[in-house]
Amino acid sequence: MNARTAVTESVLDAALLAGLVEGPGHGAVVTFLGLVRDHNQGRRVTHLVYEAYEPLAVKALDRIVREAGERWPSVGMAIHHRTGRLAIGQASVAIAAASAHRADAFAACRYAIERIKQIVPIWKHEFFEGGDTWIEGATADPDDPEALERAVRIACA
Amino acid sequence: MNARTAVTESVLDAALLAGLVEGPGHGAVVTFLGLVRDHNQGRRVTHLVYEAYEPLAVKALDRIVREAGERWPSVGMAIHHRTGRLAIGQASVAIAAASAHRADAFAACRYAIERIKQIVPIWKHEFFEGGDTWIEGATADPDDPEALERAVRIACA
Amino acid sequence: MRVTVRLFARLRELGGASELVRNVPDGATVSSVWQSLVQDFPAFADYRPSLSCAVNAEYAKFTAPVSDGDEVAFMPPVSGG
Amino acid sequence: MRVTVRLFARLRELGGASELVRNVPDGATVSSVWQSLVQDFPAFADYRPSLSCAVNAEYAKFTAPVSDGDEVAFMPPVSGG
Repeated sequence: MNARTAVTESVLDAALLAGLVEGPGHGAVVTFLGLVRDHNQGRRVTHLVYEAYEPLAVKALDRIVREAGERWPSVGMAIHHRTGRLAIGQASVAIAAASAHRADAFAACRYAIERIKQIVPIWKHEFFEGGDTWIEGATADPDDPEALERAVRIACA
Repeated sequence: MNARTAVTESVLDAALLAGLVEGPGHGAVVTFLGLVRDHNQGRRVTHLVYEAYEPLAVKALDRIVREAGERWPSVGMAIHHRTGRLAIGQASVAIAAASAHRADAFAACRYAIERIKQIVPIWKHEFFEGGDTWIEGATADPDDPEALERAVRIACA
Repeated sequence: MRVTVRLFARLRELGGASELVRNVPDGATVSSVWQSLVQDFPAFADYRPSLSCAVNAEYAKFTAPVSDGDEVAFMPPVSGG
Repeated sequence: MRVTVRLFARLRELGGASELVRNVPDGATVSSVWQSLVQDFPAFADYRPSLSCAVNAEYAKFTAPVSDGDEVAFMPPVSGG
């Protein structure tokens, strides 16, 4: 799986993503892994199941990579998101951002995870002791300027 | 090499560091890799050689991990720094920071790299086309409150 | 004309299917497709304010027209990451 | 008494050695060890404002006393990362 963006049922590999984006002019690579936590809002989580609208999710990841490249031109970025059943401690999303200088790599990586939560059509079904619930986060609207500005503000803070 | 902090001549492995710090309560792991760039201040770099005062360097890395743990109590952190000759694209430093929520993992990881550049007794000998030079950055003083505050400000911005 | 409706997450569970084929009149929009679904699945109604939609795997507005053979997706708030 | 002096990076190159054994008088401090080095290696003098020092692999102040057998390290500005 050597595409820079992917939605996959396979185990994620941040080092593989870093290898896809590193170049000889890069001095920094920042990776982010989102992990399944054993608790959420006071509930004891047993596992998660992620569902995606896969073709649109890949396009949304591509869009985030493109947005990051426009804002931080030296940045190379890759994002893989996992679907299916995930146990505690497993990674649901992996991001790698490489750039000449570390500030841009940190900012672009942070930007990506904020945008993923805003616009990528993926849903988290949480199973906990005593029940289960669909997590509903953000109404996806890739053209919402306020959401984009919020992601930029968090990334560049 | 399963210590959370190390100064080593071996190839660095960010995934190994992430594995050392991840726990079931962690929802995020951020890793940073510093890479050898092919250019610096207009010079075409051919390779670097890193030298360390190893016992003090390990203690300084331990101190950074401790400082991060005090500021972000949920954060688990590991840092390995490489020494010896490094080719373009190789990693000189690897940091992993895991925490319940992503904001802390990003902040702690960024804090660590800023502090490394301030207080860890390691030196970079740059070899470029036409010569070589020792890079001299910061006067190391772990108790300098202004340096620490600068690292916190960059990390928490 | 016929469109394929895609449903996700809790909307899929409320609708009892991830995919439905619906007959819609000429001139239908995403909005009118949704309204016809709400008639069959009253529980859907609550989702309108937080809903996103796509036509042929591209985000679309509710005012977008749909054509014969289109895939129309309705998406509750996302929670990836 | 005798102390081992450790030098690093450009200071090591200027000094021609990574380690030197020096005889110092009783009551010597890190600062007086440094001053005795500068007498032998005048090029060291420029480093004083940007220098860090350590005694037995712990950061120390220049006013710190040194004891027989101590390892005293002098460090130019660091550049790890």
